[in-house]
Amino acid sequence: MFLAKADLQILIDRLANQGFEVIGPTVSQAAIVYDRIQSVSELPQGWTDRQAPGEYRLERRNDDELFGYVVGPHSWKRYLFPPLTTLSTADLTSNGWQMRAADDNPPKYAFLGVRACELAAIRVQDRVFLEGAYVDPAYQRRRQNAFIVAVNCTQAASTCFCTSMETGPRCRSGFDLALTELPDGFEVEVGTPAGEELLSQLPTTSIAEKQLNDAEQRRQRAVDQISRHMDTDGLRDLLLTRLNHPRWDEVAQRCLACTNCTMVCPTCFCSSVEEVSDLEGQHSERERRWDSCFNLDFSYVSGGPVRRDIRSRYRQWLTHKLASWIDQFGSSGCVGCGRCITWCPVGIDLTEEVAALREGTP
Amino acid sequence: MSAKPKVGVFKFASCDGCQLSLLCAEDELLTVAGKIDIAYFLEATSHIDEGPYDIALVEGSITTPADIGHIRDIRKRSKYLITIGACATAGGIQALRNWADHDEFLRAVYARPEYIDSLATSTPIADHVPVDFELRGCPINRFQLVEVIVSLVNGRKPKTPSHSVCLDCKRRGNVCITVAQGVPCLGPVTQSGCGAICPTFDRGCYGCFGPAKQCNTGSLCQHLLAQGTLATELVPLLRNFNGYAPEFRQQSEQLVQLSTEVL
Amino acid sequence: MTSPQNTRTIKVEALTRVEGEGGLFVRLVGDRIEDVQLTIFEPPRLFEALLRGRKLEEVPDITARICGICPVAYQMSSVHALEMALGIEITEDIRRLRRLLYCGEWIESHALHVHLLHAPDFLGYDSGIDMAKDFPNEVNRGLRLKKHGNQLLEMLGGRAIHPINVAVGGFYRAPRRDEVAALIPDFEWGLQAAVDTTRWLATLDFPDFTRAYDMVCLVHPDEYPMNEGRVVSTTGSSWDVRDYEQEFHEDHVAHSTALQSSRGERQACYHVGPLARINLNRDRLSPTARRTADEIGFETPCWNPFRAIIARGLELIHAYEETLDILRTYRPPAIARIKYEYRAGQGCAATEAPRGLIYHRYEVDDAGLVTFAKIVPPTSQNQRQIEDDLRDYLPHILTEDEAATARHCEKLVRCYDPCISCSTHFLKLTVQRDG
Amino acid sequence: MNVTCSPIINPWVCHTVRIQEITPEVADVATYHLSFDDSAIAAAYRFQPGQFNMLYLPGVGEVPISLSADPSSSATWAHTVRAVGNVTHQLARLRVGDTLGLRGPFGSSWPLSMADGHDVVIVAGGLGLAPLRPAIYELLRQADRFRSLTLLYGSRSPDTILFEHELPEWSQRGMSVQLTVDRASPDWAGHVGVVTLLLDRLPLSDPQRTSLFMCGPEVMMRFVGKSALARGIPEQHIWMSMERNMQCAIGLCGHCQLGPTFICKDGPVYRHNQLAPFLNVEGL
Ligand SMILES: Cc1cc2nc3c(=O)[nH]c(=O)nc-3n(C[C@H](O)[C@H](O)[C@H](O)COP(=O)(O)OP(=O)(O)OC[C@H]3O[C@@H](n4cnc5c(N)ncnc54)[C@H](O)[C@@H]3O)c2cc1C
Ligand code: SF4
Ligand code: SF4
Ligand code: SF4
Repeated sequence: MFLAKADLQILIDRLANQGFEVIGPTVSQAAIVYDRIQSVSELPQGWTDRQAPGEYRLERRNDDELFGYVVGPHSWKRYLFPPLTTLSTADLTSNGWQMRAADDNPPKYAFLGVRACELAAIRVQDRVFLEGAYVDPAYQRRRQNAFIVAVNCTQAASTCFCTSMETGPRCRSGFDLALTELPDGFEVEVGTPAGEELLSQLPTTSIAEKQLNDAEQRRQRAVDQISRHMDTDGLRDLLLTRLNHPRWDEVAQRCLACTNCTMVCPTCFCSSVEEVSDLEGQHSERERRWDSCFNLDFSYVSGGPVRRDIRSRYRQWLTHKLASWIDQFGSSGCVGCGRCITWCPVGIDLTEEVAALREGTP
Repeated sequence: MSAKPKVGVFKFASCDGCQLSLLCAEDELLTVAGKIDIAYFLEATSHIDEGPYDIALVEGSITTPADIGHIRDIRKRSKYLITIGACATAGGIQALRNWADHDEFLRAVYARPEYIDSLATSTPIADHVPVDFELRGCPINRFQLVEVIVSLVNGRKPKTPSHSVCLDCKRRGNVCITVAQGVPCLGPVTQSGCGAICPTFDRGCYGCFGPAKQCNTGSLCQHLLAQGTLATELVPLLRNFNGYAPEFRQQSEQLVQLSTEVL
Repeated sequence: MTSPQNTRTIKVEALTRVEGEGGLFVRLVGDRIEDVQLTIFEPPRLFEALLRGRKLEEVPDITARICGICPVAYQMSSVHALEMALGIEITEDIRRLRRLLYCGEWIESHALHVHLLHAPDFLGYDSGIDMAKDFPNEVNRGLRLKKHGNQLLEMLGGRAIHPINVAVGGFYRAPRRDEVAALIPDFEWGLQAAVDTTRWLATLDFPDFTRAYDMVCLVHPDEYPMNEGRVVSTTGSSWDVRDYEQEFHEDHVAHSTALQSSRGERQACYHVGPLARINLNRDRLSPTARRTADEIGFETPCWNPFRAIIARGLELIHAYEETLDILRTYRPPAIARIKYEYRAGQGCAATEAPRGLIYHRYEVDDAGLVTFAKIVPPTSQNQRQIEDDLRDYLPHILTEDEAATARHCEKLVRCYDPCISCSTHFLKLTVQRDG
Repeated sequence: MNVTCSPIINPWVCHTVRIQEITPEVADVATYHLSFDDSAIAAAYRFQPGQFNMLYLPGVGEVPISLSADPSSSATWAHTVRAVGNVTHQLARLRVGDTLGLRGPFGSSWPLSMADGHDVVIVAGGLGLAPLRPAIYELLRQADRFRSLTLLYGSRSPDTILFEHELPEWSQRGMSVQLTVDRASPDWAGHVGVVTLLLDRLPLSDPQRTSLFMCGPEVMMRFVGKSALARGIPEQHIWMSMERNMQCAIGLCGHCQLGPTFICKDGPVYRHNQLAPFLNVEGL
């Protein structure tokens, strides 16, 4: 189906009318971030991004495409797995401590502009939070109501390597609706009955052959632009048997253990739970906060941290992401979005690290 | 600790901002004051108790010969000594004199420098007496201060997070300003505690909470130099409120050496 | 030489409820006052020296650290002075945001001093915390007002102590409209609360003590002075800020208090602070502040230093009302920070810190580095005045009970809300501890 | 995009438990006997030897602690805890009647049935005896299923021997109990040295049909594992219990990873060969 550019606002309005809080790309602090939007005018129209290891620049396009860029520093995990979540509360009563689940009434989210690698990342987090022995209620509440409007990439950044991870750039499943941007509108694909239902309320027309071809060409352009590659062949075994490879020492010289890579990664899910209590000792809350395996105290046990140096922490991150994840959740923890490469302040590139780890003997 | 621990608040060379943080905890002040016996706090009360103290909060750095005796005396009279703020934990901004000609500094400010009795260095409290806990920041975070006091009152060991400013910055949803705008930022090597306010206001962190544990300042500086930041910009960035903290000090001295070698 | 029997000394080893550490030393021979010294044991931190060679952008961050109670005063004075050196004209929007920030500091500082530091003197308590037992409403109101000041500083400056958002040329980031609007309800409550506080302050018992002061502050044709104006004295003279140093001098004297300020040929002492401001600017107070001043019968010019506490109350009202005005009409400015090129030059500025006039002068080179800095904080200007006041006040209060005398002296010192850390950069250390 | 999920049962929320009894054990170690306030929960609560609970002291924090008493008891549940940090010290300050929070049980257990017909050797170091005690009760109860039962227990010094008063009874009921201490006191007549030495000296009639369960400091387990392998005990019959920082106990926080596993769900009890490649890697 074809949706005219001018009618995208109707899609946003429809979602809002159905009680969704629409989250989409918008420009803030010199980057494209995901924030609440009400109007098409808040989208980064005519903007694009240039990305390289440790570098991101927002630049003007010479057209006014609405989705003419790739992924930025935010990911949808910010909404599904918020940086701060109150899990439970405890109150001291005459009957001792009484614990209960914290009130949690998240909005119904509609995500506009989810890319293929991000669909894959959401899928990865679903396996973590929903498909194990225990379900995380906070994630579940946000996830089960989320409406997803995907957007197919029509270009790639130098840091993208979704083709290596087989997650993109084409959106294949995991969306309610998927758009491919054309000069005057969108090719719309339906992924679910809910998507179908919403689409039926929009002023769409059937799509012309030429437009279909154009859309396909644009999607192919993204594929063609992908230059980065990670060889995943036998990667799990390779990494888990090269735990003493000299490359870990080398990367530890550069890594700041600053946590940026884990914060921007759409699949990283590590957290810590902290006590937030009143001064009188009558009321306390358990607050879950994003944490990172790069932190020294992350592995603290009485007696001291287990991962005492940056080398062991970088190794934990990379081996978890690319190897142990497969044992734990049945897929790689990396979807090839390239965020950790761009947003590493010193430009450490995991694909380069993997290549180096393949070299030499363990 | 006894029912109501005696707390003393002491000051050396400093701006008073850190002890003021306690008075700035408006919502908590009276509750906290009810749990402790404020035995010595010149800024807040005329009631003076010579101790001994269960908890001593020490602000400021050591800059005069008299300070040395005074801090030793406080240490003797205190069970648990906490240094508060960058002056006390790292020497503060006044530690810039440590790299300068002190007499020339005195002459620059005073018409009659001979009246001034001050040391050539500004040094952290821990260089002079054992310190039980350090609360970082220029100024400290008042919530951390309240948390530390309440922990001690309840017989717990105080804890403050040791991770980098970046973690808080990203939790807040900020965009990294180094990566997106090329602005040098010390966030990756600075200990959290402020809530990442500078990047939230579109400016680089200048490290006022001091070096994070195991921070890799060398790598950050090398990268910034490679990206075109000048050593002459990096040195003052490292040499400010926590400039004399070992990790920042070593790095700035290396940079100075590097740039003089180049010249 | 007088025999030791006739010599008495009255000492306040450590002044309390003031910012920074200092003491008081009085030597009497018989009933004659031999010497009065406000002694300072604050070690010098040498700011003017360490500023040299620093990038001018760092100056507001570094000078803020002179004082944790009034960092904004240092930031405002330094950016204005540097902007003069660079030839930057700031926009009206930036100017208003700066006033807003200053209001935050005035509210924070005045609310603290009035409720927690000075009121206990009038009511006979050791501290505001002790006073809270019998005056819970007043102390809690004070804490709430103080908190508003802090909230304003945090919203606009990033944090209350040593704000991080002040830049040469403006602000690193202008606040969003929603951030600004969120404060309005609290400030509406606070305006009324500030009026209540001032009414309450007016009911305190004031010593009957007046002096013929030379009071000095900024005067601006159409606003209550904060960030700019001419330097004006109650004696009728006035100066352009650029001529400040020709009239006002700093001397490094041999006894404990060095580098005091004095005025003119005669090296006379002068008085800066809220009383000076009210005396010279009453008709530019905000409407509610003016109305309250009339209602409580606050007469100006007021020459009783103890009544400065009421002047602070009135300024609190003013700051609230001005804040509300700015908050309500706020629109994010198109430019938050004005771009500039480096050039060699010098600039100076005087602004009104909560405690009074503060003066900065800098010289910068064409690489943007500071080559010279001079900073004159309010307390150094008041220091000689305080000693002079004490000399005059002592005969009224001298009794055998030295502790009581000392308490009276301290109460007078606190009228100036002295900020000793500020003055440190020029005060001497050694204390003459006995006669 | 709707995803179908199981109904929300919140695994983060603790039940209220009450301290019924506190048994001081050795210096800084006590056993806390807890009961649930809600009898329905008590009735439903079952655990296997080797599993642990999260104990929660509001305002202080939550920590993983093994269950240390008889799994067949259904009135109270015991935890033997050493005061080492904030939560455990605060726990040590509580009295009988005080309440706290509890979630659990979590984790894997000692697979006693896999030792059917075997010589069973239990090796414990220090507080490591606590998570093994429920297994010992179970083994003693079903003693006829096993060829022999041996406990090798190493303690720092004679006065830190845990459950000392119970040891004679265990011996009486047919378990060979051997003790060793790192540092002897003048009146100590027993072995001195690391617990591995006891294992090295233990006669094994049929190593192939021997099962070994161990818990103690990681270095101890590394050496015991080596020694057991050297003595011919097959890898798949050697079991160990591990510890790491734990924030959630339900596989969601990432803290307790060890190699490719999560200690909270794949452990704490592991078969030796699950961990063998990782045990000698520093900082995993
Ligand atoms: C599966 C398992 C079973 C355990 N069983 C027992 C037992 O039966 N008896 C016993 O005394 N101890 C046991 N421990 C260790 C116990 O959890 C720690 O001693 C306890 O967490 C220390 O908490 P703290 O707050 O007192 O110490 P602190 O040193 O203040 O620790 C702060 C925080 O770090 C984490 N932490 C510290 N040490 C450990 C540790 N060793 N393991 C996991 N997290 C840690 C916790 O989150 C703790 O709250 C067990 C640990 C695990 C993982
Ligand atoms: S590891 Fe890096 S490339 Fe992979 S999903 Fe995470 S951020 Fe993207
Ligand atoms: S890899 Fe880069 S982003 Fe990640 S912790 Fe290291 S320095 Fe930070
Ligand atoms: S971001 Fe850095 S400089 Fe700014 S307040 Fe925080 S620690 Fe201080």
